[in-house]
Order: sequence, then C-alpha cells, then structure tokens
Amino acid sequence: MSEGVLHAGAGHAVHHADYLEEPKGLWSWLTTVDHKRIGLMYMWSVLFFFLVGGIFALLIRLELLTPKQTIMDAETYNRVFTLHGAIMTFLVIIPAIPAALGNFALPLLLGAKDVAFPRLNLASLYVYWTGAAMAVATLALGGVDTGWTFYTPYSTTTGGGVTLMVLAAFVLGFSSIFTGVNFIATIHKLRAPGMGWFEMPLFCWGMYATALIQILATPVLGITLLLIVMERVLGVGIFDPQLGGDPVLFQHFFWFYSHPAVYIMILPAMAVISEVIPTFSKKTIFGYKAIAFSSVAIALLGFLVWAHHMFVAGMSLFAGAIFSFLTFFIAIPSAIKVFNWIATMWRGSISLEAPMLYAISFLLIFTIGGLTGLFLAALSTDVHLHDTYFVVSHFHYVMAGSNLIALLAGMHYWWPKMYGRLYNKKLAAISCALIFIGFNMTFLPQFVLGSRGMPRRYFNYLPQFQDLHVASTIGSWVLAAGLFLTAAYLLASFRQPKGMAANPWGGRTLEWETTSPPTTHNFEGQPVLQHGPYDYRPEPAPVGVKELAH
Amino acid sequence: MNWFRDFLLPRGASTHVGEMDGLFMFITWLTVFFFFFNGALILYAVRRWRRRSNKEVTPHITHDTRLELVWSLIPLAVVMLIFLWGFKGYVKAWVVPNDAMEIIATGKKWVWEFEYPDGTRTLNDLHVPVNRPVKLVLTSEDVIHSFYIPEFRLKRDAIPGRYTELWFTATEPGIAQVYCTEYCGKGHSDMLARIFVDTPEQYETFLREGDEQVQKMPLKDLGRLVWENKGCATCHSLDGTRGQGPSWKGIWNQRHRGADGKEHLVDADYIRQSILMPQAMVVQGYEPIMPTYQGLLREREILGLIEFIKELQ
Amino acid sequence: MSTAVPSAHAHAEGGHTPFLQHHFREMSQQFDAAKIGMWLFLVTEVLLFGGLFVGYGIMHARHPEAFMAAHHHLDKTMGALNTVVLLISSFTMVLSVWAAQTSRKKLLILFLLLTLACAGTFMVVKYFEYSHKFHEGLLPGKYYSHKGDTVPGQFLFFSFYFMMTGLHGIHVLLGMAAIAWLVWRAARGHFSSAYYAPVEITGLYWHLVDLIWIYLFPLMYLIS
Amino acid sequence: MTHANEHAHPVTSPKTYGLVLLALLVLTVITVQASYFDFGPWNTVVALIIASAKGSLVALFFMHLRHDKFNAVIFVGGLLFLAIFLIWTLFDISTRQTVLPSNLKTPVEEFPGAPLGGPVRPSTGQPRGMPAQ
Ligand code: HEA
Ligand code: HEA
Ligand code: HEC
Ligand code: CUA
Ligand SMILES: [Cu+2]
Repeated sequence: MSEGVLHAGAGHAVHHADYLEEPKGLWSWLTTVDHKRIGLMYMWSVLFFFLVGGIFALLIRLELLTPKQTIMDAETYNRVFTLHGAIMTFLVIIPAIPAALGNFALPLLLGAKDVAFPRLNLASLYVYWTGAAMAVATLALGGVDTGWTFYTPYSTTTGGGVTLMVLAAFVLGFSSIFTGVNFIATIHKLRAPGMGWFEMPLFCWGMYATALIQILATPVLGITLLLIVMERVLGVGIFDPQLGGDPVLFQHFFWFYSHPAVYIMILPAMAVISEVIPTFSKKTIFGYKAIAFSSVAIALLGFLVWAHHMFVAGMSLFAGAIFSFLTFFIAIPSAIKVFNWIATMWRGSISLEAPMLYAISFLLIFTIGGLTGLFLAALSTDVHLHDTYFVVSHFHYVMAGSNLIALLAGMHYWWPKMYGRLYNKKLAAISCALIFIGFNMTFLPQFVLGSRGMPRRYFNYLPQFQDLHVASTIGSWVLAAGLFLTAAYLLASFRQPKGMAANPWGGRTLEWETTSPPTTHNFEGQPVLQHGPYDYRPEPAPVGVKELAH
Repeated sequence: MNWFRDFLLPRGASTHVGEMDGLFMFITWLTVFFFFFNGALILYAVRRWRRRSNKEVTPHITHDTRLELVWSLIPLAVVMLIFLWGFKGYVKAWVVPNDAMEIIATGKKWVWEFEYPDGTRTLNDLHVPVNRPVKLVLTSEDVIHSFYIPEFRLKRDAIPGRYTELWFTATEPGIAQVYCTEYCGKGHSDMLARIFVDTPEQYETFLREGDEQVQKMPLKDLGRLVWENKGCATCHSLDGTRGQGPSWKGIWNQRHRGADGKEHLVDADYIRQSILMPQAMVVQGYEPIMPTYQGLLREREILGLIEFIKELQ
Repeated sequence: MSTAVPSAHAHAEGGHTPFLQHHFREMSQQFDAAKIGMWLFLVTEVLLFGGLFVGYGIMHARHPEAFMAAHHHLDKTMGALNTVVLLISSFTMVLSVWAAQTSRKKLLILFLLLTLACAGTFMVVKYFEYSHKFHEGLLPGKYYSHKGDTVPGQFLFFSFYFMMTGLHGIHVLLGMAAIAWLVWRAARGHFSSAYYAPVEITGLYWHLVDLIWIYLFPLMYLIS
Repeated sequence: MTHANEHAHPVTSPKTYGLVLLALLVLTVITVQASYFDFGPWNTVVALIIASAKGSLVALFFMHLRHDKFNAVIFVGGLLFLAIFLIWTLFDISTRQTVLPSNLKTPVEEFPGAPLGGPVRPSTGQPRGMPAQ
C-alpha cells in the first residue's frame, strides 16, 4: 500500500478530524458548503444515474438480440433509448468529471480552501437533484419518445412527458452553468500564492476550458428548450413549418449547444488523464503549454463546427463545406494531446496501478473514438454513415469509452484522498481488463453494423444484421460485469480502516500535500507553491506547505 | 484487401460508390494504423520503462517544439486531404445532372410514397431504370424522415414544408433496400422501402401494368404482398393485436360499428370503400388517420386484399 | 450572486468588515471574484436572450411583410416611455452604487427606492400594454385571434413579442426582488466603502436588463 | 495581476453619470424620430447602430467597463460568441437554394397552417396552429 509513497506529506503533529467526519450527521451533509462533500455527493448521484442509464442500456441491448420484438414493444423501446440517452448525457456525463471530481479536486490542486462561491456550489447540486427528479418524473407521464436530440417537429407533436423532460434538461443546464461560473472565478482568484497560470496543474486548465463551454453554450440550450415548451404550449411557430417556421433551425439551436457539449464531456476526461499519466510515469508532463492551450483551443474551436451533425438535414452545400472544413481542425489539438501523453510515458518510470491502467485504456479507446469522428466529419462518408450505428459507436467510444473510463481513472486516482482508503488492486486490474474487453466487444461490431447500413434508433432490423447485434449484446454483459465488479470492490474498500498516507502515488501536485482525507479547510494554513506541478527532479527546493502570515 | 471492404460495406450499386468507398477505406486504414501505432508505443514504453524501484529518477524533459510540430503538422496534412476528398464526393452527389428523371418521394408516418413523371404512384416500392440518372425530390407530410439507400451510399432528410433532393444513377439491376434514418416515432424502424432497379424493358412494363409479380400472383397472395409492401402492415395486424388500425383477423362478414354509431357489414364493398375513402366510415375507437389509397392500388390489388382478408378467419 | 453574507467562519482581520468569507484571503479578492462571477452570469444571460434575438432575426427576414404589418399594433409612445423609465432607473441604480462607494447610507437607500419605483412604473406600463393586446386578441401562436388582418402570419411576430418581453419582464421582477433585498440590508447598515459588492453586482445585473431593453425597443417597436 | 481594479475602485462622479443619462435620453429621441424616416433596407441597421451606441454607454459608464478591462473581455467575448451563433447559422439559412418539384401545381403557401382566420391544419384536421397530437 505504501509502495508508492515518496514523502509522507507535511507531517503535522496536530490531528484534525477530516472533512468526512466533521461535522457529523446527514443534515450537515445536506447543508454543507464544503467543495469536497459537494463533490462526493455529486459523484454518488452521478454513479447512481450511471447505474440507471446502464440498466436501460442493457435493456436496449437485450431487445436488439433478435431482429423482431424480444422483450418490449416498439413504443417502450423508443422511450428506453431516449431515457438512456438523456440520462447518460444530462445526468451522468456532463456533471461526471467537472461536478464530481472537479469539485473535489480543483480547490485542492489550486491550494485553495474552497471554490469561489461555495453556496452557489451547493445550489448547483440541489438544482441538479431537482432536474434529475423532474427527468425521472417523466416516467409517470408516460415517458418521452423523442430521442435525446428532441428534434422538431416530432418533439413538438408527440405526446407524453416531453415538456417536463425538456424543462428538466433546462434546469440541469443551470446546475452546469453554476459549476462553470464557480470554476472560472475560482481559477482566476483563488490560486495559491506563487501559482502562475503555467504552474497550475493541467487538470485546472481542462476545467477552465470546460467551464468556458458551460458558460457560453448552455444558455443557448436553455432558450432552445424553452422554445420547444413554447411551441408545445402556445404553438409559437418558430420551428413548425405549418406555421411558417423552420424545423431545421431547431437543429442549429440544438447543436450550437450540443456539439460544444461533447467537449464538456471530453475535456475533463483529458484533464484527468493529464494528471494520472505524469504521476504514474514519475516524469514531468511533456509539452505542458501545448496541452494547456490545446484544451482551450478545443473549447473555442468546438463552437464553430456544430452543423456537422446536419450534413444531410437539408443544409446548403456552402454551409456543409464550411462546417466540415472547420471540424477537421479539432483533430489537431486532440492529436497533440494524445502524442504528448505518450511522450510523457517515454523514458518514465511507469507503474501500472489501476488509474494508469484506465488511462492507457483511455488512450487506446480515444484514438479509435476520435479517428472515427473523421469519417463523420468528411462530407461524402458522413452521407453514408449519418444516423447509423457507426455514429452510435463513435459516440460511445468517446463518451462511454473515453469519458467514463477517465472518470474511473480519476476515481481510482483520488479515492485514497477522498476516503483515506485503498481498494483491492488486483480486482481493480481485473475489472479494468474486463471493461476494456467488454467495451470493445460491445461497440466494435457496431461500427461494422453502421457501415453496412444499419440505421440507429431501430426497434426492428433486418435479419442480416443479427450476428453483429448478438456479439454486441454479449459484449455489453462483459462490460456490465466489469463495472459491477468495480462498484463491488470500491464499496468493499469502506470495510478497511482509514490509513492512507498523504501521498500514496508520489504525486507532485498540491492535493498530495495535505492529509488523506483532508481536513475541512483542506490545508493547514495557506500553501505556497515552490515548484511546478510535475517536477519530479530529486533536487528542487523542498515542497512546501508553508504558513502564510495573514 | 477487397475482402475487408466487402466485410465493412454493403454491395455498391450506384455511381456515388467509388468516391465514398475510397475515402472510407482510407480513413479505416488510418484508424487501424494509429490504433496499433499508439498501442505499440504504449506497450513498448510500459515494458521498457516499467517501474522497478521507487528510487528511479526520470529525465526532466519539458517539451520539444520540433517533435510537437511534427505531430501537429502531419495530422493537419492528413485531415486536409480527407476534407478535400470528402468534399469532392459530396459536390458530385449534390449537383443533379440536367437530364435526370424526376420522381417525387413523400415520407409520412410510416410509408414512402413515390410519384413518377407520368403520374403513376407507388407505395414503398420504387422502380427506376438502370443507368439513368434519377432525381428524387423529397418531402414529408408530418415529421422529418430520411431517405437512406446504403447500397447507393446516399441519404437525405425529407422535411415537412420544404423540398430536398437526391440523385443517383443505379448501375446494377436488382433490389436495393431503403431505410428511414431520421427517427419518426413508433414505426420508424418499419418505414422501409425498396428500390427496384429495372432494365429499360422491365421499367416500361412496370409503368404499363405494375410489377410482373402483381400480374401473375394468385389473388390471395397478392393481397398478402400488398399488406406487407404498401404499408397496411404498419397499422393492421393479422393476429388480432390492435395496432394503429383494427386487426384484420376475423373481420370478414362481421358487423362493425362506425364512429357515427351505425353498423356496417364488412363485405367486399365495405373493404373497397375503407381503402379508397377511409374517412367515409371510421371504425369506432380509432383515429381517422388511415390514408386514402385512391390511385395507389391497382384494381387487381384491391381484389387481392379482399380475398386475403376473407381468408383471415 | 450570493457571495457576501456574513458566514460562520468569517473573521475580521486587518481592519476589514465582517463580510470576508473564510476562503478568501482579503476583501479585494472576494470583491473581484464576485464581480467575475456576476459578469460570467451576465454572459449567460446575453446568450440566453441572444437565442431569441437570433430566432427573431431569422423569422423576420423570412416573413418581412407579416412582421411589418404586425408591429403596427404596438404603441411607440408606450415603448419609448418605458425606455426612458428604464434608462432613468439605470441612472439611479448607478448612483446608489456611488452612494455605497462613498458610504452615504441615506442616499443609498433613497436611490435604491427610486430604482424600485422606476422598475414598478415599467411593469405598470407593461401591464397596460399587455392587457390591451390581450383584449385585441394579439396573442402568441395559436391563441392569436385578431380580427381584420390582411397579411397572414402576424401571430409569429406576437409569439416573439411575448416571449422576449415576457422573459425580459421576468428579469425585471427578479431585479426588483434583488433591489428590495439590498434596501433591507442597506437599512441595516451593511454597506459602506469597505463592503458594497452586493450593490455593485446587483447594479450590473440591473444594467444588463436595461441593456437588453435598449435592443428590444427598436427591434419590436420601431423596425419598419 | 490581470485586473485593473485590483487596488483602487475608482469612483465616478454623479455628474458624469448625469451626462451619460442625458446622452442616452437624446439617443432615444433620435431613434424614435429616425423610425419615421425611410432609409430603405438600412432602417434596421440605423436602429441597431443607435441601440449599440446606447448599449456601449451603459456598459462603459454604468457598468464600469471603462475601468474594468478584465470583465470587459468576458463581456465582449460573450457577444462574440453570440455573433458566431448568428453568422454561422446564416451560413446555412442564407445560402439555401429552393428546391421545387417541376410539376408543382399549386404555389407554396406562406402559412399553410395558419392564415388569417380559424380553420384547420390540413394533415390532421385539427384547428389551425395547434400542435398536432
Ligand atoms: C465526448 C464526446 C465526443 C467527442 C470528444 C467527439 C469528437 C469528435 N466528433 Fe463526435 N459525436 C459525439 C460525441 C463526441 N464526438 C456524439 C454524442 C455524437 C452524436 C450525437 C447524436 O446524434 O446523438 C457525435 C457525432 C459526430 C458527428 C455527426 C455524425 C452524424 O450524425 O452524421 C461528427 C461529424 O463530424 C463528429 C465528429 C467528431 C470529431 C471530428 C471529433 C474530434 O474531436 C475527434 C478528435 C480526435 C482525434 C482525431 C483522435 C486523436 C488523434 C490522434 C490519435 C492522432 C492522429 C490523428 C490524425 C492523423 C488526424 N461526431
Ligand atoms: C455517457 C453516455 C453514454 C454511456 C455511458 C452509454 C453506455 C451504453 N450505451 Fe448508450 N447512448 C448514449 C449515451 C451513452 N451510452 C446516447 C446519448 C445515445 C443516443 C440516444 C438516442 O438515440 O437518443 C445512446 C444510445 C445507445 C444505443 C443505440 C440505441 C438505438 O439507436 O436504437 C445503444 C445500443 O446498443 C446503446 C448501448 C449502450 C451500452 C451497452 C452502454 C454501456 O456502456 C453501459 C454500461 C453500464 C452499466 C452496465 C451500468 C453499470 C454501472 C454500475 C454498476 C454503477 C457504477 C458504479 C461504479 C463503477 C462505482 N446506447
Ligand atoms: C396509418 C395507418 C394505416 C395504414 C397505413 C392503413 N390503415 Fe387501414 N385503417 C387504419 C385505421 C386507423 C382504421 C380504422 C379507422 C377507419 O376505419 O378509418 C383502418 C381501417 C381499415 C379497414 C376497416 C377495418 C374494419 O375493421 O372495419 C380496412 C379494410 C383497412 N383499413 C384496409 C387497409 C388496407 C388495405 C391498407 C393498405 C393498403 C391499410 N388499411 C393501411 C389505419 C391504417
Ligand atoms: Cu420515418 Cu423514421
Ligand atoms: Cu459534434
């Protein structure tokens, strides 16, 4: 357990109760403004909904085992995949890393006592819960069958709980905005003394870039969703061709948010990977600035390309060309990151702890996920592949395969810091392997399904596609087995006593300077930065948490 | 490596196939290459520099601008190539030749209706002559649908209140499957159609008399075929389960109550009327959503349906 | 935003007010953070309204006759009156910030109350405008039932009119609530040159509401 | 550091604010008057230019962006992205060609579902302007 310990942190004599214990009681958790507790509550909420969304996913896969009806009818199926998509995007993956790990780790990494607006932070959690409750309540209204994209005029004319679901997503948007506002203000104003922009851990750069998108894109989603509500309630006409409106305009509105939103999903994942790889390679990150700037570049470029989801949706040729052209530029910062991470491992001292195993899975899966984006960004191939399982597979590779695996990497990385306990390392390695294999078994066949012409959102399909669907379904069970195993050993870790050293992995960023778990105010006094975040040279000035005279 | 392409892609049967397949395979190989390339680098690094003791010291390499430029500029060149390649194919698929024959395709929940230049109309079966450019003008009556022919590598949305177009020259006689690829509700996955690529003679006959099949088949079988192919199946079941419309099982010779409260005997005239003027008598408990099939079914097909329903006891 | 209420952990150091929250090192850090937070929030507001502006622009360009015909149903005088009222309220708001900056408690309360009064006037004028439109059947979308039109599609204009002015009106109401809260705190003597962040950031919000109206007014009432 | 307002928060005098208000009121009068002139296609542009002048006054003086470069960047950044939203959408909307079937018998109606009075949405028979079920 203490293998990786380089230095046992600042060995303070005074013992403070950690943030988990002090103050006690459920009420104290529900009213806490401590970023760490809020982060944990977010994390467990997200995991809960991940389980729910995952169960829906398993039902989808089960249904697709046979070409005709297997376990549910078409209407149920449509509701199931809509809920799966909506839960996974709005309730799981968008808050997953920023709101859960980000809340927990960002102030620690910055050497701050909390985020800039702790109460706004708590509000964001409650808003999230409200939105989640609303989304779940749609089930009582007969569910929603629009797909997570809510395309008009279907969404304005179908029955069921669309209005409530749309409002739920609207409310969830606020929780995302609150997190974003908080993080930007925190990064600007609460860095530890001595921490310039380029002494910040890359995680913070990733969070910053994410927050930019959250702030700039989410409001447009908000108004788009309100317009759907207005269309349904008042018949305002903006998206209804019968009333002089334009249904394709809705798609512009929707993707103006939802394309950048995919970078809300991937940038935090990249942020986690940028922490994990140097720590377990025991080597400074390769090309710090390139990685930092590429995060911001991805965030900003991400705003210019949204209509690549609409190449066959009746856009003009000119627009198609522009959007395709711009899309390709996002590949460049992504490539820089991938190769810089690999270069970081080069000549390092690589320790294959669980977080590192997940990070390596991330690298491999993201390479496939990202490069298959190029098929879709290219005009002529997208015409063939649009709305087929190829797209489904592409986005699972980047969302489930990259983001959630990075979430797992981050959870395994900071678990000792969160709880002061360690999980069973052997089980961790096994389940990482299961997840990697299961994931690829589930989604590789879907690429082939897609390129052979199997459309998505299909309840029935032609028998010629069955073999690959069966393979995919079996893969989903392997994947589920891996995830359930992960959940099991993580929960089992609570049976051990707390006893982690402050710095089990030998990391060099500030969170490892405080106790595991940290006290309520994170650090004894104000830490002052004395070396860069990834400085593994034996010589540099002693790391320091120093009392800063007020 | 043709087997690999044939494994990944369906048969190619239009003039757009070449552009698309070439680019598709190019990116496929690119992806395969980078997956194994990155995998190999990682594997190598992990084996060579695996941590053996906690005291290991690693070199302090902060960056290398030249290397980083290399792995930004090479991808840049590659993606620009991909863009141009994709753009070329797209423009080709976009610009309709002047001599293309025009067919209007209308999507509605959950059938495709085709109207030929001479006024012939068909449902879900599209006949086109081989080696002639055909332009489809697409529109929709309700929500967005999308017309997708994998074997032609083509797809375009059909949007209510607007027209979009799509063109192709089919290069091989045979049947190509059409899917609806824009989610449109319950029947989305059953909103299938087929394109019959005919030789010129076959096409002539089709315009004159309907498909050959239709001519020769026993009436009862023809009825079943119509049920399958002309969209009846999306709403009417044969086994008694209630769909959008009433099941046909055992309705022959029953008395059915209409929304107006009157009773009607289900006989040949009644069925004919239900098909041609569905709104004239709406069965109680159902929405008046059945489209009229006036002009869409040939006389023999209607007779076939009547025979077919008769048999469904 | 909610940064600046005294918290349990607040400790008065270096002669600062009791409003310094524990996780900030000094007052100016807290003040700047609050301001950044507010500006970021304002950006989200701009984009929220922006979506409607974009929709309005595109629909206007698509059906110019309908929009032209419909906008004649609006009363320019009422619109101009409301513009003036809002501009004045912005002025009194900025004066209350000034009063807080210079620790003039009485003036601060006075200006805040004046701002509230202007906001109230604005809402009253809006009320009369709305009820007139309701009466005439100039309603959004499917509720539009105005008689005697000659140009089709005027309901589209009123869809946007009500969505945009409605959303704006909600913002005015929220602003009024915030200002009332400021009055309450000002009366208790919370604000002075040492601590006035809440006044400042509420002011920012209020000016944004004004700013949006500055664009709504010509787009709705004056476009010809 | 990055902020101009790091130390002193400059206090602007009420007189300046008064002048700004005056300017705003004058501009309001101008824009109302201008709406009675016909500048042809420039009507909207003129109105928006005047509105922007007013908006800038509010932002620079009332919202103190004059002294607050950092937040000015945030704000202008937000406007920039709004502009991107509009312009990129126009890339599509303003360059679409109209496709029509060559045998279209009746001209395309502007508001098929909701002209002047009351009747019905053609495809579903519901009252005009209603969202279909
Ligand atoms: C986390 C989420 C995420 C991420 C990161 C991405 C990343 C990318 N996506 Fe993806 N995408 C989605 C989520 C995501 N996507 C979702 C959810 C949908 C479907 C939504 C729906 O319809 O329901 C979608 C759909 C989608 C489409 C629309 C398809 C269609 O419907 O027709 C397109 C088209 O351009 C696209 C492109 C891209 C591109 C170019 C990237 C790029 O950012 C990828 C860049 C990365 C790399 C290129 C790999 C790393 C680089 C190397 C290993 C070096 C070698 C590289 C080169 C030589 C170039 N995506
Ligand atoms: C984050 C996003 C995300 C994630 C993770 C997933 C995960 C999965 N998805 Fe999903 N999917 C979407 C987002 C996501 N999906 C979206 C946006 C759509 C489009 C919807 C639409 O068309 O509108 C979609 C659609 C979609 C389809 C297409 C449906 C169709 O078009 O008809 C399919 C089909 O196979 C599918 C399958 C799966 C499977 C097998 C998983 C598996 O990876 C799931 C595995 C998870 C579990 C089995 C749960 C286990 C969890 C726990 C045990 C608790 C966790 C605790 C710890 C680990 C500590 N998904
Ligand atoms: C969009 C759905 C839909 C399609 C497609 C459809 N129908 Fe129907 N049909 C209905 C509905 C709903 C009813 C009941 C209401 C009515 O009578 O109009 C109905 C009623 C009928 C009836 C009367 C049944 C009875 O029990 O009295 C007949 C016969 C019939 N359809 C034949 C056909 C045939 C033949 C086709 C195809 C060529 C067809 N329908 C396609 C929806 C559909
Ligand atoms: Cu029609 Cu899907
Ligand atoms: Cu995208």
